[in-house]
Amino acid sequence: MADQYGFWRLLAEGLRGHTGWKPAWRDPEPKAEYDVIIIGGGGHGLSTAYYLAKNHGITNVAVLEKGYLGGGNVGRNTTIVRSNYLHTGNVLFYEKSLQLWEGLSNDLGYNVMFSPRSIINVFHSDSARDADTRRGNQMILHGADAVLLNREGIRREAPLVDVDNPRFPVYGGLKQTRAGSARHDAVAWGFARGADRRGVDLIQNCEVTGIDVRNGCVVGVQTNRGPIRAKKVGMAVAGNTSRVGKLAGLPLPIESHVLQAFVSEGLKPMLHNVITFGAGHFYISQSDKGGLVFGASLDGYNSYAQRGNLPRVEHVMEAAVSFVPAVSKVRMLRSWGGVMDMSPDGSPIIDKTPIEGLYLNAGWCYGGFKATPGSGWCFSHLIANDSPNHHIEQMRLDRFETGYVIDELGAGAQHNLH
Amino acid sequence: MDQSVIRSPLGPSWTPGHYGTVATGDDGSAEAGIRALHTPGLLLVEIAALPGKGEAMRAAVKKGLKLDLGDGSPAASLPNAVCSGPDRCLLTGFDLAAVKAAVGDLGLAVDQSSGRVRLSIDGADVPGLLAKSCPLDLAKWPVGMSQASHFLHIGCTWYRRSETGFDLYIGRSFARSAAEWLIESAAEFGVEILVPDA
Amino acid sequence: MTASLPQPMRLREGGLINRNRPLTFTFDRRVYQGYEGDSLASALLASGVKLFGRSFKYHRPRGVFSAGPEEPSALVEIDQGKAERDPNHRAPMVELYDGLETFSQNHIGPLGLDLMEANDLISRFLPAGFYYKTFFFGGLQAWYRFYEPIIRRAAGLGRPPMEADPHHYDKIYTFADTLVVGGGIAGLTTALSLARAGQSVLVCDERDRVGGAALWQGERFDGQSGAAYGDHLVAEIEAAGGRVLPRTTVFGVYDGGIYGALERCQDHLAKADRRVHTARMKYHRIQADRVVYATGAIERSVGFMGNDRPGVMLASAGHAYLGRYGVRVGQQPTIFTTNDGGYAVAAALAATGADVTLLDARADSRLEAEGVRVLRGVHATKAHGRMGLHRVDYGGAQSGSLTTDALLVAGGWNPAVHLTSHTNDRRQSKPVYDADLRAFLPPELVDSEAASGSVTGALGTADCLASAAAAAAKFGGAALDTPAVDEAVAVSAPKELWAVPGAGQAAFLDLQNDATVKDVGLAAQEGFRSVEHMKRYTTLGMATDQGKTSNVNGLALLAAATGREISAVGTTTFRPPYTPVPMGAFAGHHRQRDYEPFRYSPVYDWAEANGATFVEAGLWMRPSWYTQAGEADWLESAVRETRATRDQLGITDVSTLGKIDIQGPDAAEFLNRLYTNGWKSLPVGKARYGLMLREDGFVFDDGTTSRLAECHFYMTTTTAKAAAVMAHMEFVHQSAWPDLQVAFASVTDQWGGLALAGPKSRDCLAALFPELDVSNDGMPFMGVIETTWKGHTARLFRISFSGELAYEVAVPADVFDAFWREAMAAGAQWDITPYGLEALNILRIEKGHVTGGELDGRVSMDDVGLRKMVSTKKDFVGKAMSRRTAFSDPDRVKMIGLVATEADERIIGGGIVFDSKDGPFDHTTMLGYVTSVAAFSPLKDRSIALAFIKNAADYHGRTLYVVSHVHNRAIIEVTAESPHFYDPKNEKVTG
Amino acid sequence: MLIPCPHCGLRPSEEFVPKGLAEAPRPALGGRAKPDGPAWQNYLHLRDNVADHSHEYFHHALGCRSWIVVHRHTLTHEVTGATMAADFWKADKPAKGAKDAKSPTAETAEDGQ
Ligand SMILES: Cc1cc2nc3c(=O)[nH]c(=O)nc-3n(C[C@H](O)[C@H](O)[C@H](O)COP(=O)(O)OP(=O)(O)OC[C@H]3O[C@@H](n4cnc5c(N)ncnc54)[C@H](O)[C@@H]3O)c2cc1C
Ligand SMILES: NC(=O)c1ccc[n+]([C@@H]2O[C@H](COP(=O)([O-])OP(=O)(O)OC[C@H]3O[C@@H](n4cnc5c(N)ncnc54)[C@H](O)[C@@H]3O)[C@@H](O)[C@H]2O)c1
Ligand SMILES: Cc1cc2nc3c(=O)[nH]c(=O)nc-3n(C[C@H](O)[C@H](O)[C@H](O)COP(=O)(O)O)c2cc1C
Ligand SMILES: [Zn+2]
Repeated sequence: MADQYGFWRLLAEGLRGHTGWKPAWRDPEPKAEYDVIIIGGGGHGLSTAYYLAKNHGITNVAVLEKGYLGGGNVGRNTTIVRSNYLHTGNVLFYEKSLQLWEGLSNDLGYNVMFSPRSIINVFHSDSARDADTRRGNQMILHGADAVLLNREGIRREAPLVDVDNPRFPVYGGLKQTRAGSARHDAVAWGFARGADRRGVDLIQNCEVTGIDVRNGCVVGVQTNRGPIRAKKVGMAVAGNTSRVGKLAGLPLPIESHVLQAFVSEGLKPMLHNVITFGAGHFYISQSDKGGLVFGASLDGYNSYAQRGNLPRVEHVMEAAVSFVPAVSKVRMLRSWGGVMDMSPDGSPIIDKTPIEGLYLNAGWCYGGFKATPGSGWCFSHLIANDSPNHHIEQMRLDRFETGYVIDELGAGAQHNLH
Repeated sequence: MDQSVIRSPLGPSWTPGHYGTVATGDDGSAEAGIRALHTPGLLLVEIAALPGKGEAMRAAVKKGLKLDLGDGSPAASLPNAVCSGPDRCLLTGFDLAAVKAAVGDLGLAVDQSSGRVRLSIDGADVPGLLAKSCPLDLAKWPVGMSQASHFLHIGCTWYRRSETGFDLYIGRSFARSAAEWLIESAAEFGVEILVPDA
Repeated sequence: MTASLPQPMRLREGGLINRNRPLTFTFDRRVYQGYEGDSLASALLASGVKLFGRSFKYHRPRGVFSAGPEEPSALVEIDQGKAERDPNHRAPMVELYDGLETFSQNHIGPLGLDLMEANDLISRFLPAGFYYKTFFFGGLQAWYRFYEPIIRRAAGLGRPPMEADPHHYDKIYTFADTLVVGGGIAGLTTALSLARAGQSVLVCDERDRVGGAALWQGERFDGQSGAAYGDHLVAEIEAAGGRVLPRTTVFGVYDGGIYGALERCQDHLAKADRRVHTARMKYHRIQADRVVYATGAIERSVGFMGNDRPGVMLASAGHAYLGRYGVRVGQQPTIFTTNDGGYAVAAALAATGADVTLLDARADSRLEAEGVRVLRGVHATKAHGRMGLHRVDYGGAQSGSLTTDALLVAGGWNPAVHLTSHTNDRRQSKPVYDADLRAFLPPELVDSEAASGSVTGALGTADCLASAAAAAAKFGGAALDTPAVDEAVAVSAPKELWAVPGAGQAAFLDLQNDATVKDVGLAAQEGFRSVEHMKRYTTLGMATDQGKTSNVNGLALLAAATGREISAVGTTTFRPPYTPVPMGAFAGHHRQRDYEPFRYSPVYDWAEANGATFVEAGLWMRPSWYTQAGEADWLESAVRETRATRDQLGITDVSTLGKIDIQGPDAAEFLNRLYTNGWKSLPVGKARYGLMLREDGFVFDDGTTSRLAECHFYMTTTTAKAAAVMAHMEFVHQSAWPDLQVAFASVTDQWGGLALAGPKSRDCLAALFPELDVSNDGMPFMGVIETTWKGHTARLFRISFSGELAYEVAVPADVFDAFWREAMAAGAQWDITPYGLEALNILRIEKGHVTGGELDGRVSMDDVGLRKMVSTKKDFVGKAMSRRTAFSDPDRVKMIGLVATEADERIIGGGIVFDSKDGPFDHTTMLGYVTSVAAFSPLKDRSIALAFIKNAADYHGRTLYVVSHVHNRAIIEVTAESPHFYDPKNEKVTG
Repeated sequence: MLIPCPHCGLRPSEEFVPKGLAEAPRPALGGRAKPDGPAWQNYLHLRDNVADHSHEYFHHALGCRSWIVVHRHTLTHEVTGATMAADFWKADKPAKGAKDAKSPTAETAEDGQ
């Protein structure tokens, strides 16, 4: 393909004043009909379209995005990529996704800056160590990697962590070496460009306002840019799942909650790995630009606003300066929020719906960035074949009725506890 | 009751004396912006009405203990009867048996003499100290009103005794941390820990 | 004091500095002087310094660009040392003090010879987003090991502190009827009006001195200077009961009238003058019914080549350095203006004797300024001078070149609308573009908000005062006399000029992130048409200044490049904080040791004095074990404690258990609904073990509850779940069964509790309570006695967690320490041994009792073998959902006991259970996992464990293998058996 | 955010622990009768979850310990009132978004103090 990215191309364009770069994606008018419509131009929608085209040869596809591509959670998350889950239902899926991350830049011809700088999950008690041991073992049994670190290991790997914290002394940590972070925007843009080049129409400022169902089968959607017919429709709208689901009359087990994230001023390298703290529900890493990117748990109340409030901000900072005391003087530059589709067990749903031809990809809570390639891989398979691949067999919509929940935290059926 | 076996819940840092900034008063003597007091061994009983029995319970308390809890709202609190929730109150200075007798089968009465600690603070800088942890607006807090609120991430009950005098009721196991915090935060103004009356 | 150091750019008079107090400070180890009232920027400029730092991406030499918080370029590090150093301070905002030490940042080698400047030479190959397009040659490892480290080292500005912050911070709850953000003349005027109307008014201003632009603009109010008039307003506000906080930035607007503000209390003081007990900064969480935004406006620049050279700055900055600090930023300055405002600074500079040229981009302007050479219809095209400006080229109606040492750009004003749209979802709108003013104005304000002064788009001082009055009127302010204003400043909306024609790669918009006019064009060319895409692709506006001087130019250029109106492009989203806030300030006291309060047992001091090592458990500090002389490790201590308990007598502190006192005629019914088993038949004076489910049918918590009287129960919960159980009980009582005649209260802190366990526990109890009959008949298993100890209530329970004959005694916490000591004395004859959580754990695992390790929120009653606890006669919380299909799946893992085959091998907690040691070990072959381990069980003389496995019943007596891959693939051979290793028939506890 | 606790008056949100949407009434316990699965599924899991006025459970955990139902807009976060949970399912549910005369709102709670 002519419009490839790479070192030599950059050099050549530099010499001729960068006049040769083409748009990263087209800006097409919606067609009257597509084989598949994906609602939501976030990470999952875009990767689904990409893999529909790449893996399944389905290219008559439109991604409908109500705002700008990548403006949802994919563009506002703390970018942690890992597969350190406990339950089979999750590890099988997230490990597949992590494997896709490892080859993603080359596959897309777009540098998504996936950086396997490892994640360390710090624990503060013997029982937490046992729980993390079990998790590490489970990961390895499912093909992922895990290392158990003792205190000295933490001192060595993450010297700024206050191992001797008198309040929550650090006993050790579970490390996943292959985990890390990636550049959020690049992921959305890389998939978008990849899908576009395979013929997918990416349609921005196009909000789906209705889902047309005839005789139990989906036949198309209504949008603010007119109706569009489709044989199959996939929903990947993250925090807006309930609102879009309602367009098709689907009762869904989802609550929307806000999660805040923070970035500090850019600094020279300070933290190498991604670190998460059991006691404080707090995680922190440093981006390639030098900003410390960090966050913790939900504000807790139901929300569709992409912003949170001060109590959570204070809580996050308290955890930050307690566990990594050197950051106390570092200044917070910007804070924002994203709307999470919280499921009652904290795990995602990728499944068919009772409506034929309508497929659901939801419930990512605050863990769906790492899922971006895996989700597209599996969701596109589900849409193309009408049956799930083995990575998502447990991510069923009916599991709350049957009780086969995938409850990583053991927190029970309360959406905001996950 | 053998009083000699009672031990203060506050740790070694709660020792009478002056802490923090020393301001000099008009007469040249050292002056603290805050004075703090804790009296161990205080009798304290929590009462709570059964559903629908709030008014009846308050009538019974009025009769049996001569305490007028008014409508049972925080604003109707008394220095020795502090509302801590709907139809719920902390009584000080009464022993459990007397309270039980008064409340009868209208509600619950439990001894909290050991369960809650009362710290009293007073002084010109108390508003400054309170601003560091109490999320309540003193301007909208009349003297004589209690407020169930939080302090250091801990649930607590406050009572405003006077313009600058407040009682803090807090769970015993937290009291030592709270006392340490109080001394540290009051240091900016200077704090004097008083010796309780014998 | 050092001899006077030269300040060549300082004028003989003028400014709000105290010339009687010279201050000495350093920049990059060189010593300079300034005066009290100076900022670091003004003092360095006065001393003739032009070069302050290096930009983020291309490492271009940079000077001071502004005189305020919008500064993108002159960022410095203050202090040295791994803990002390504090990067990225904006030089115009740093107040000078004696002994201030500052350092430039982001260069390798000296500031003047930065090796990284190579980036600038190859900048044409590093356009916006270049990193997305390359660095994949060699795959993931090449990126991670080679390219990315280079990028990371180059990125970032300051050097971070690498040790704990030595300062402390306070959080302050602050209240006001009305918050006024900004203490310029407009804000102060509105504040005074409201204060006089009886409102409690709080004015916050982020500068060290209130007065805003009036401090330097030179206009007069009733003949007074702006500074004097500002002081007068402050005095009047305070006299009317208002408060004025300088050095306090309102950084964010939150829901419900909550505002975040940061007050800097110490940084401006010389180190010796800082007060030890006062916080470095105070974070105010302000609650106000109303807010007045009086945040002023921020000037913007124009894109042209070299507009980032040291010596190029905003016109308002040049004016402020002159007016506030008596510093003339150039002897031969050039003003480049798009509006009338540029004339005032030109005139003011000319009045100091400078040789001033003014380039007015407008051909039709008629304005003149005294002593100023004016070229009309002309714009700057290129500024020259790598380390300091020396020449500027211009073009337009005429072209040419000027020798100059300062170029002041007046590109127009952007009202500081940031805060007005922090909660933008509230009114669903962003700042609105006013095409006449060429500025974004605040969105429609809600009833509790008003705007005052130049933030509304008002241009002149008189207009600002009019808007101040209007803002006050909205909130019922009192009428004030308007001062007669002698405007020093001509004002007009600017000509539309975001970048001069032909501006390209070296024409900067975002000076810190080096985003250029050309980058914006490239973004548009590559399809990044949304303003948010453009921002992210070029990083324009994402630096420490958040684009205060650059965003509007960038989006206007994007509009032009994509053929849209500016209003259609819109702004990016304004987010808190307005200016960056140290993370420690939010934390206040809640840091490290004080992250959360500790909970102390009444016998904490005793335990500490007696060798206890503590562990955190639900905020409590609980003894893990008590070390005795000669013991090598915790296991030795714990095993000694376990043996002593099984053989003789152990004592442990159980004060941390949750305790709930439940009273009322429906108390038994209430318990019946909460617990899976029945409670109505429990006799008075008896305890019962109970299991609670969550509403989703999984096990929630367990504990014993005793019936003290017909309508009086005493419940215990686990330490970890105490708060959750209490909240759950309150929820179901209040939301589902509000009429149930029951009331309850947490008495966790009221009671201290100890357990006496072991064959001699009865003897010990008898010694403590000689008047009681504690024989097996007098006090059978699960019996409860209420009595007194030294006149204090004491509750005795015959219950056992250890599996031994055991009792728990609760006395009021106030006397618990004394009671504990007495128990120690009474038990001395049987060598009473205090035991901690580790021994407790061994004891309960031997007995097969479950705790949090087993009850992890995912197990059913069946899984832990507690089906027998379920009453079929009644409904209870969780019953319905526990009948879901998955709960009766034969594949569910169930609890089992494991015993290590080899005496010297430890089972590993979290290990995975297989039935073969040869593998394959994968998730399809695994049977289950280990939840709790006793590293050594004296009972079995080896390690034992509790585990959950599939088909548990089939494996009793069989050899299994515990595999832990994270322990170097350790494989431990074990034998499975019933989890009730010790005394399965319960003879000990009942005997 | 400020929450108008019917007992305590206007209080900062950090004193409260939110539990989620209060949309379906909690099914009654059924004595010996077979519990009703679908009703529980509806109560525990399924949500309307509107971007609009809504009702949510909050626990005034660091305060008077009442469970209350807060009337709040999930998009704007505007709080229009609160009801004691004990009363919420008893009476006719207040219309979403309507200022509830019985409960203190941002304005009236203050007067109550
Ligand atoms: C602060 C924060 C931190 C996080 N941290 C992490 C992390 O560290 N690691 C991790 O793995 N995950 C993290 N997550 C979660 C992760 O970001 C999300 O789970 C994931 O991005 C969701 O998938 P998505 O990218 O498809 O969603 P989105 O990017 O939100 O995409 C959904 C898209 O659907 C569009 N849409 C909605 N309704 C309609 C409609 N009617 N018509 C058309 N389009 C519509 C939206 O505009 C949006 O663009 C975090 C999330 C947040 C907010
Ligand atoms: N031509 C113009 O558009 C223009 C521009 C600037 C100033 N002025 C002149 O300024 C004067 C009145 O202006 P004004 O009072 O509106 O503005 P101002 O600039 O004088 O004052 C605004 C004040 O708000 C403070 N501030 C801004 N954001 C803040 C925040 N988040 N927290 C705390 N403080 C904050 C600033 O420090 C400043 O002191 C008039 O004389 C007017 O002529 C005019
Ligand atoms: C990983 C990550 C790093 C970020 N780094 C910066 C940064 O350095 N500077 C900045 O201004 N914003 C940064 N942001 C925040 C974005 O500017 C923006 O706030 C966020 O994507 C949410 O979008 P919104 O604020 O437009 O709603 C970062 C965001 C993410 C997810
Ligand atoms: Zn309350």
